[in-house]
Amino acid sequence: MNMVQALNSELDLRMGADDSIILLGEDIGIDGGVFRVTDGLQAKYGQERVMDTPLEELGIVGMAIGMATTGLRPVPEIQFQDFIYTAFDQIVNQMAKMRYRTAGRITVPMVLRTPYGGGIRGGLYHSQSGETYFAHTAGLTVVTPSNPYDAKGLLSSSMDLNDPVVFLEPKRLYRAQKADVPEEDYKVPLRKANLVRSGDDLTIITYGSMVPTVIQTVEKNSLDADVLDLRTLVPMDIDSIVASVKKTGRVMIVHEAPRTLGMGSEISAAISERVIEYLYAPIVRVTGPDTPFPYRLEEYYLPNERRILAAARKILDFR
Amino acid sequence: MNMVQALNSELDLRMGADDSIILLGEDIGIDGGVFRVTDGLQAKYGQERVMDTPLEELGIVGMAIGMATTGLRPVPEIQFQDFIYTAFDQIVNQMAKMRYRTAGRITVPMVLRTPYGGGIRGGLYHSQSGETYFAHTAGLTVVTPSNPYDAKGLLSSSMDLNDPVVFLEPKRLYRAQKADVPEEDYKVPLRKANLVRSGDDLTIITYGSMVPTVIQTVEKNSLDADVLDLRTLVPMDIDSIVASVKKTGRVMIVHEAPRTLGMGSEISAAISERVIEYLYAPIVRVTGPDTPFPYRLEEYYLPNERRILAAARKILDFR
Amino acid sequence: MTENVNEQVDKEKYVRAYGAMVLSRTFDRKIITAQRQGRVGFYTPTMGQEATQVGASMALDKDDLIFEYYRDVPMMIHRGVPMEKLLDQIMGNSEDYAKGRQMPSHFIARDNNFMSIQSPVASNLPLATGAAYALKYRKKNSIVLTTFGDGSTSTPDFHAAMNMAAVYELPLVFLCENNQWAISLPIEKQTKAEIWKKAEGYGMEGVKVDGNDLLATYKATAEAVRKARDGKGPTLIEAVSFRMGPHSTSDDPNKYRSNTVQDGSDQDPIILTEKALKHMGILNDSMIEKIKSEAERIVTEKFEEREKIPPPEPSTMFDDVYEEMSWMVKEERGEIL
Amino acid sequence: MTENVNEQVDKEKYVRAYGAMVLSRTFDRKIITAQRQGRVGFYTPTMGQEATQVGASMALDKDDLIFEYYRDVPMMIHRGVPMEKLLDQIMGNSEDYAKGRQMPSHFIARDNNFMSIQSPVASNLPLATGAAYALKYRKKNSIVLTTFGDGSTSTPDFHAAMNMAAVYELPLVFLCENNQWAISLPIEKQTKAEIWKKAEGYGMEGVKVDGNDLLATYKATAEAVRKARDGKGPTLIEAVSFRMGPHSTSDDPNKYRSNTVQDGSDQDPIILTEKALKHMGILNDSMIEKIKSEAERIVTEKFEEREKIPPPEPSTMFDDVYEEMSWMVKEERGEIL
Ligand SMILES: Cc1ncc(C[n+]2csc(CCOP(=O)(O)OP(=O)(O)O)c2C)c(N)n1
Ligand SMILES: Cc1ncc(C[n+]2csc(CCOP(=O)(O)OP(=O)(O)O)c2C)c(N)n1
Ligand SMILES: [Mg+2]
Ligand SMILES: [Mg+2]
Repeated sequence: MNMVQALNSELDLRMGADDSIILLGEDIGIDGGVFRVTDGLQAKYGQERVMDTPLEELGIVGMAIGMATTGLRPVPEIQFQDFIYTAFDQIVNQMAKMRYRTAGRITVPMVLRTPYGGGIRGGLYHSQSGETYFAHTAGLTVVTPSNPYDAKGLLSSSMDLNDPVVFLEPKRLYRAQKADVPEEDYKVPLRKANLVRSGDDLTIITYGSMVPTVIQTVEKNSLDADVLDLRTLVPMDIDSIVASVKKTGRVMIVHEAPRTLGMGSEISAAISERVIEYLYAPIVRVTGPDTPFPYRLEEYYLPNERRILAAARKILDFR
Repeated sequence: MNMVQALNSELDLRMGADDSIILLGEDIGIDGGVFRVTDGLQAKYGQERVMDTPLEELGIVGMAIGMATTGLRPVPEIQFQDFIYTAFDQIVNQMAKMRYRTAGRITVPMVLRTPYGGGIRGGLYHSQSGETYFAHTAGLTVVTPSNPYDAKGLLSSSMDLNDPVVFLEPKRLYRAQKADVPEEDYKVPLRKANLVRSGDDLTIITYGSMVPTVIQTVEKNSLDADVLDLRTLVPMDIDSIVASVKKTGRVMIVHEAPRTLGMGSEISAAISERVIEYLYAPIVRVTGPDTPFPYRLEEYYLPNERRILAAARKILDFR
Repeated sequence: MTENVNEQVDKEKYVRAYGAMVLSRTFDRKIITAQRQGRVGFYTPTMGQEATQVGASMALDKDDLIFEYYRDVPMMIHRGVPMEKLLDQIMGNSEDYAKGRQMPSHFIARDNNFMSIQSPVASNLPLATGAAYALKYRKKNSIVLTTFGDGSTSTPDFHAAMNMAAVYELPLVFLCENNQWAISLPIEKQTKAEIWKKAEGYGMEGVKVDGNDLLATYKATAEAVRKARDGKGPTLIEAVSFRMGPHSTSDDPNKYRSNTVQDGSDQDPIILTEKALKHMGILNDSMIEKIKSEAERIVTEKFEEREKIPPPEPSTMFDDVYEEMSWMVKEERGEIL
Repeated sequence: MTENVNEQVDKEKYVRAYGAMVLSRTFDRKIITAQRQGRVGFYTPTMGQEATQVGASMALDKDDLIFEYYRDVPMMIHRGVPMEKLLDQIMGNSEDYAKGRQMPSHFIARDNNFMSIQSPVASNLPLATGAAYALKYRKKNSIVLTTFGDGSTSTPDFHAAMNMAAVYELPLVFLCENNQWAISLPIEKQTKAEIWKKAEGYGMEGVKVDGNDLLATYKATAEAVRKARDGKGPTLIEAVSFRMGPHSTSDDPNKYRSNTVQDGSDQDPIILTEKALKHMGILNDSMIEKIKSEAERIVTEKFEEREKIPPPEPSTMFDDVYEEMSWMVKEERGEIL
């Protein structure tokens, strides 16, 4: 299955087993979603459970929160992450804070799915990687898969959680790879990073759409690197990060979001707070630049082999 | 003048000199603003220039952007920063990106003022420090003063800028100090940190409401520390930071916003990317915790002398 | 509307309603005084909206859900939320349902189906649509009521919720408590249309009612509730009253308004209700006296009782961010405590 | 409305209007074909909305400002935006006004007072209110037109802008191009009310017009524009047409709809306009032929010409984030180039 199929398969499985699951979003029903993640589900489960909503992200998210507070387990979709911001008040002030402000009397079990990132020639408004906006918000769990297997297993774990999850789907990878994905339900645990590849010289921390780019670069150039795929961005798996850094003493962080206050800043800060004495070299971030996302020049925006290698050289050659 | 008076004085001066300046917001006119920053201005400049708007932050910010694209220089107010998020799409996708998406053909000179931070017993929704949400957004300049003099001078520079500024006012300091503030217009430069105090053992980087707390702690305990008040959070003054870190080799960052992806993470990452070899100790962040902001227990939320000292000891005693 | 609501309900129901109004007013006065004395941090008085809220509350069943706003004390009292819990919230003490985390006036009473309050106005409305959807989906007989002010009709959330409710024909009653002010902004500057007329733009029925008239509000709400329960979709009710007090204890209305309604004057909903119920032979002066002095006694007693309760333990501040505490919060707790 | 618009304008005006419609349709066909051939990345065809847009455009003056949306090619052509610049935008080449930064269909033509396009639908509307406020404040004689689709009426931005415009009585015309679909969602599921009726809930005038009728749209817009210019406030116009093509080149409408209007059929606004103008004695067959073949020639020629223009220099990607480049961007530029 590719990632779209893996996600679709998980939604299908869970909806079949649990009638408290409701999908809602723009064009997710009869059209099956603009990326086809919900394809066929309305035909199977009906319009009541796979809702083609009006064009209001604020309403979609707010309505889902209301459902979640009253016993349902909604899985809303925002068509592109770039369009989530009219719902941002609902996300920050309602979804993230309901458990806290009611001392657990009301909870919001929901998975807010949305495709993010560049690489599909989407320009400023169909390419954003806004994970920071969610990751900075206490109360949210932020998850992003990097391959079809993880996508299905992480979605499954997210749907089990009794807290709100922002589930970021790297749209560039939707159809990029096929993998063996079990038909049945299985879990990939939250709050656990995946050590994708093991090495001694260097730790590369990444997630989502950048994972394949990093792996290819590492393999092609025979870098002897630990590659950590975070999977859950918040709360991130600090133990795995620290263990790897203690081993290698050299760290690179790769993501597509703009650098300033991108995930890389938190990872870097958390590392130097804990284990700076293990570091042989600066922690280097390879990221998108602090500009909006350009259309025609997007290949310059996205981190690539050349930039990862340049950073690796800088780190490995240090002192 | 206290900070409220300093801000009021600058708005008054500039409005008197330039009829393209329009203020708009909730309760800013006849009521003078819930914190009185715009007191008396509607009586002086009329309802057309000091607009009491309907209750819609999205409309306030969107309208201001539209004004700015057509020759005015609006200064909208959001009553509490906590309520800015319904306007977040306008901020991220319009205000921040207009210059870029039009290649400079349309620009957005505006200053979006809003009080932020805790310390006034406001609980979850009247105490937030959301600077990360703005600082992560390319195209925005994020400014925050820590005293009446800077407040006036930074507001003046912000109103001169041909780009959108998010001007965050630490509400706890509104009336906390009186200072000698010139009646006339003057500038405190943007993108420049202020070395508030000079020392050799330690660099403490902070801004906004935490500056007085840091200074008091440093003075009371005779810490031999550089204290840097960032003033502009983005683009921050990396040169001053690096210069100080090279001198002291020991860094603490203090802010009230939650730790994960707070400004401290970017400052820490930027330092360890550049001058890790100068560091004798881990970079330590003293911040608000990753929880919503509690009402009754807010004094536990805010960084205080005890926590700053504990961090200083940890840094100074390292190895 | 053919049935005569007046005849449906017995006297006791009205006496209880009036009692809740008086208790709420007494509570208001007490808290405002306590705030001036520094014994309470903040409060948004309800004075002037008692008839609206209690009238609406009378139309609800026990299982109906309410997505309320910060000015709904009369409704909470009428629905049986213990006065203790209101006070615990205002004081933010260790027995507060929400562990003292929220500012005063941000009540929650899940047991009475009050779904908790946020500060950003009207952002409860979209949640109400979701809850109403859930009730409809589960084929429950309950409905949802959501309340908000006149100023709140300008928000994005109002628009989003109204449209969703209409499109999905939800069992939902929107009760706009038009007290004619949003802090310092009078309703004429908030919008150029009458609020009840906004319903039509969503294909929804809109109703305007005198929110100072307990019986009229009850009747109008009962009708909307019946419609919702019968699967006939949502209604917007505009209940017009007047905010007699300041916006909150932080606010000085003298800065912006000259017209007011005095506590106890003959435009005061409590006085108006007294008159109406006396006219109907339901209340008399001695009952009124008794209800009022009983209210005084309860509020004073309870206030002093709850004031003695200590604040929450500092460690509680770190709970309930997630079901399972994150390592960051654990670490931060360690640094702070 | 007493004046007869038909008589006010001369034949040439209509011929030019029809010419813009044909040129736009020809452009649409060309770009769709080019997209299939991989010569263009993406496009949102305008087919079906030509009469609406050109009719509205006819009512505007040169100095009026337009906060447009992504489907407004006919209006841009009618207002004289050079075809070269439309193509440069679609190709994102180095001569694009916006340096190839935006996806195709996100035009800007500041010289013709088109104020640029964002993707989040309807978020141009609040900006339009601000611009209209500026014009009013400066006592200009110009007005603002803002355009958007039927789906866009559900957004927060629509609500915010409509309310602001009404409250401040702005010189602003809201033109809702109701093409009956928002991607796959038909208008009946978008809202339970007619769009023009939404105006009343803001205290604004709402008007419904047949958006396939060039003259009717012109007339309705002219009336709204006159009102705005005379300081009589905003109007919402609902112009009903039909989205003949797919939502965009990425979309397959066969998945969700069976009813369509065929290019060239007698429900097609171009055919309808031809009929009307022939009937009025303004057009004849040979003129039509000439206009069409001329359009073909221009579009083909220009397309080939602009296709040869190279992409922007990579370094341009780092400009225009701020007036003065930040050190972060400088540093990142250094790493990337
Ligand atoms: C989104 C948002 N903006 C601003 C505020 C600040 N504020 C609190 S109440 C209020 C006025 C609300 O007026 P209305 O809706 O009429 O309710 P009322 O207080 O009159 O009962 C304002 C502006 C807020 N709480 N939320
Ligand atoms: C806020 C937002 N949500 C979703 C989208 C994705 N999207 C692009 S166009 C569109 C439909 C718009 O429909 P309508 O307003 O009727 O305009 P039309 O395309 O029919 O001309 C959607 C959902 C978007 N661009 N912006
Ligand atoms: Mg009100
Ligand atoms: Mg449409």
